[in-house]
Amino acid sequence: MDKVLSVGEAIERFVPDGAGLVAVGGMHLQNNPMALVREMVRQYRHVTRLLTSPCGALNADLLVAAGLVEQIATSYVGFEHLGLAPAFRRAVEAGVLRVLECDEAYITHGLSAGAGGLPFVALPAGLEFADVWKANTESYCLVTDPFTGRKVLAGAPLAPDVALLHAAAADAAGNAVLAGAHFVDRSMALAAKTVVLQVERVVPTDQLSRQAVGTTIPGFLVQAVVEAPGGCHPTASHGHYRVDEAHLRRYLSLAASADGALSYLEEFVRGVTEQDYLRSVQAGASVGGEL
Amino acid sequence: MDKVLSVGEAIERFVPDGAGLVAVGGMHLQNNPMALVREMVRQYRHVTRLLTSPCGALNADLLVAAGLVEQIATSYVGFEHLGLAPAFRRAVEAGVLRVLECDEAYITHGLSAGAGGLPFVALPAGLEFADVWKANTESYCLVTDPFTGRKVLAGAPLAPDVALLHAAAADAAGNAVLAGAHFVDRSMALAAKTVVLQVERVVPTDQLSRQAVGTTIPGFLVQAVVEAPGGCHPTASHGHYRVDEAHLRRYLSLAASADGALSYLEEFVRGVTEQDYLRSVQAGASVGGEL
Amino acid sequence: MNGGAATPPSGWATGELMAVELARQLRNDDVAVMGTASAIPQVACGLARATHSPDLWFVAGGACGVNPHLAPTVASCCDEELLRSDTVLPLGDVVLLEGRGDVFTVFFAGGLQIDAYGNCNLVAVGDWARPALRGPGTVGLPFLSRVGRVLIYSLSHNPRTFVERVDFLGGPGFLDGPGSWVEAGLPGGGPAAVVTPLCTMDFDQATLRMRLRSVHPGVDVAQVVEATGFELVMPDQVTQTAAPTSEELAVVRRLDSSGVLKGR
Amino acid sequence: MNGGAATPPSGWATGELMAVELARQLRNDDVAVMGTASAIPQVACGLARATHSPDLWFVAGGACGVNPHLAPTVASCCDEELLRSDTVLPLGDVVLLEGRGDVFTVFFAGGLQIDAYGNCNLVAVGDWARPALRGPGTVGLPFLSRVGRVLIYSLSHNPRTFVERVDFLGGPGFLDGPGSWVEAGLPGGGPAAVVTPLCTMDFDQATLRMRLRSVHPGVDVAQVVEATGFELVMPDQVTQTAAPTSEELAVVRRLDSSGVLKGR
Repeated sequence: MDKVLSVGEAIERFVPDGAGLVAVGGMHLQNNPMALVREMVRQYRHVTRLLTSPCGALNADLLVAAGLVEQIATSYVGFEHLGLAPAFRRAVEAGVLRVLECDEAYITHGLSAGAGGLPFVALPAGLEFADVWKANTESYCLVTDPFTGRKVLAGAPLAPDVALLHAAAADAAGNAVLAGAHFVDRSMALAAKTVVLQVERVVPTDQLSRQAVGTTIPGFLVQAVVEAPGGCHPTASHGHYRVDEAHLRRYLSLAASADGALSYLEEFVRGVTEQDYLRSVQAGASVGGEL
Repeated sequence: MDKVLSVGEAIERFVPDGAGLVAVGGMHLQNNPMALVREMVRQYRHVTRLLTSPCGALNADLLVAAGLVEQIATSYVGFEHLGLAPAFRRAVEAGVLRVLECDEAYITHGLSAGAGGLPFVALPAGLEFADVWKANTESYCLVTDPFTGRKVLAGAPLAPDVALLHAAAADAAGNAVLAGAHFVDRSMALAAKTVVLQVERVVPTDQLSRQAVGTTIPGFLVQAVVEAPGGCHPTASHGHYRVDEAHLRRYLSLAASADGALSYLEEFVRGVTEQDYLRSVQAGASVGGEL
Repeated sequence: MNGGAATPPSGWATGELMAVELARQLRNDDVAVMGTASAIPQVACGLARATHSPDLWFVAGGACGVNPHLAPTVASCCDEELLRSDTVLPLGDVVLLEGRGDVFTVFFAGGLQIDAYGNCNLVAVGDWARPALRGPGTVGLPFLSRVGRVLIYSLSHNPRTFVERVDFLGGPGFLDGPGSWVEAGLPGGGPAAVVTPLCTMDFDQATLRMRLRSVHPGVDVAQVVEATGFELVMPDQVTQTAAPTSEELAVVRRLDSSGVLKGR
Repeated sequence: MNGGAATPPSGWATGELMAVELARQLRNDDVAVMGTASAIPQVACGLARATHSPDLWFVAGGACGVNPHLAPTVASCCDEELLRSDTVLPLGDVVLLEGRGDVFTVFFAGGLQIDAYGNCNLVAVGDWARPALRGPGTVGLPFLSRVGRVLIYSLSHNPRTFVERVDFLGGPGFLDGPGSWVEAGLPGGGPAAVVTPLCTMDFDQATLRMRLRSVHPGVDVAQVVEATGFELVMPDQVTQTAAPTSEELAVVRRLDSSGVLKGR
């Protein structure tokens, strides 16, 4: 049961153009599955609805910059201390990207609901005082707590059709181990119908950390494994390399205009293979690290 | 902020007689916090409502045998391949122990709801075809899924007043690390108002495993730490020692009658200190192991 | 518990035969899950992986090792040995996935009572409020409504275990039969097979009642009928369960080197 | 973003002063949580632990290190460095505990807009559906309704940030003031203090509107009034924020050895 594919094959076989709900893993400037995201751009894979972790970054902005995202379900897209997300901001302000406004609690618990077949998730009292649910009546509504009679907020389950995720390592059967922080990546894997993993390296099964409960993704949830050392660049890969802030600043500066964004895409994504990209940015030079 | 107490002090200070909802950690024959449970028996601490993990064993049966439990919320009390739980069985058949019949999904997700301040948890469609909820209308009821209009099962949050838990090690501030399988012990810690931990050893903070996301309990959730090497005996302590089946069989044989149960309690619990107990059963002889 | 068991006519224990017979119900694309005291289904899955279904996945619920190495097989489903496995999940995640419904294709089940429609009861015999026999509880059996195929196994085969109707429905089988089953629209596929010390059964497509499929070596049909507290559907031809092959037994004994299935 | 910031009149950076001033709002029994780009509150908590509140706990949300060692402080709240800490929680557990409401006693917040009642907005300026400025999103700010004390900090202090009413209510403060606040019966205690490059503010008990408490060294009241887009409640006496002591600055610089708070 060898699930190891090239990045091109993995996207071609497992992410249809116009896929329904596509989740991208990683959070803020860490563990973004950029090799998979770049390949989505190369293959012009449109996404009907993109779901980020509580905090999306380049994983979302690059797909938006490429014009591939129709709707986005998120509670944050930005670059933290480096600034706002240029393509996301431009697309929303221009009215060409529909936002399904979410908050962190809903994304986190909604993914659990998706993983668990829970029909919906009832959210803590008080969250309804934020305007979020009023802006997103598709994902949220009010429900009466049957135990107290109080009106509380309910969220619909989040069950991605596809999750694009990064892990430190996996075996050929798709058993994967996460390094560092996990964010909601494991939840996305549990909730998604199809999981495409990029990893720093493919390893034999017996090298996976077995007893660390909760640090792994079992292979029966995974459809494809892509060996992509350096593949989170320019974001960080926990256990392997830090964020490349200089490259991110270059992206932010270019993507500040629509034309600039296109030239970034041409220079760093569409015009180059993943191997060439990594060589050009010298990513993965320090790849190694322990699981 | 030194939270290390003797087992006697910990129960005396943090578990009032007649406590509302008391959760006992561990599952089946593993990681039962028996040092704490035995001390509950020694101090005649009555429990209004005892909550087990999805599968309780000696942790519940001993408290029932001692006549300390008024109600029990559980989805299983038994000794697996060794047989039924004698005291639990006798008390329920005699009508002196009220059972809040639960299933594994409700205990697991209900604890998450307790930890998360979720007003209730909506359970997967289909679970309502089991009779469980009809036997426990206090914990379960039907609710209309606001997104589909379908009737589904809802469970009330499980937020223990006290959780009695075992961990492999903790520092004096209550930061704890779990070894082996975690069952729902971390969920109990997250959901409980007061957490009393027994550990194989108290260690300096810098010996705790820091980067293993999800294997720890942070000290701000913990009120008391009891160093109790061998304290899971006769159940197993993952990472430290195996189950003592001979002793469990002896318990099962004695506790098959009410009188026998009392003589077990006298010989192994009330009549002896924890130190004497461990010496008499030679538990903890092999205690050591790595975190 | 083994009151109704056949004396093994040759060199295998009842538990070993049952593991072999359960393994034959498994497929290469299965993802199986099991719970309490599940040494038999664990060995069944290990055997399937070692023979006809190398890509089968199984999760030993409790400890939640994924494809535990069973070196050796252990009696408690929460034993630390089960963490010697390809990966390990937290219990909470396994419970989530049981609810998701489209992940696990096989769920091993059992009970103090098992009825003609494959409903299981591990809670109480008699009136729930004041039971004649209080069982341990239902654990994850309500999830039977959501999985692909339910494989039921029981070390007891007698009229107290195999009853017309469970006193407490803890694990949904085909409920009250065809009408109720269709109306319920459960996401799962329902019970697929039942393996006991005497025989292997499945379910009649029309009535959804339990049907005898094969009697184990050394057992005759009359014994099964007598040991069953309801009227079994009888096929035109009752076959004999194939004895474990020497290859099957060799694998079983490699996995169960300490003899848990032999009751050691 | 620093448009309204005072030029530091002596040897400390604005971010350093803000961390020091936030630390002064913390207590020994606090359990604090913070999110995106939270180097300033992280250093504030580290400083509090190193000085007056050794038993304070803090969780650097994102990576979710508990009492991260800040050696050194990092800019991204998800940076792996934050796992160098006493313990680490999974993000999902921190999100659960934020909802539990009685665990975290301090929540650090901010926004593109902060209004007179301490409501925060990180989502959109203008009409949500077609915003003049689309912000990143609200992340965990809706939880502000459930924690003990909300400590707001902002690197911008100008009339675009400090507005009479947020365009989008992402993080509930005192809502529309006393009536609405009481009626809502929120479990949290509401906003407690606001620290900016110019001043420290709190909230008037009667009106629940933001009130000037102290101006930072080198800043005068008129500057604050001009930089604020709503009418600030003025106390009888506006004090001057105490300058960071040399001990405070030494700790800050030990924790932030790479100078993140200096904008390096």
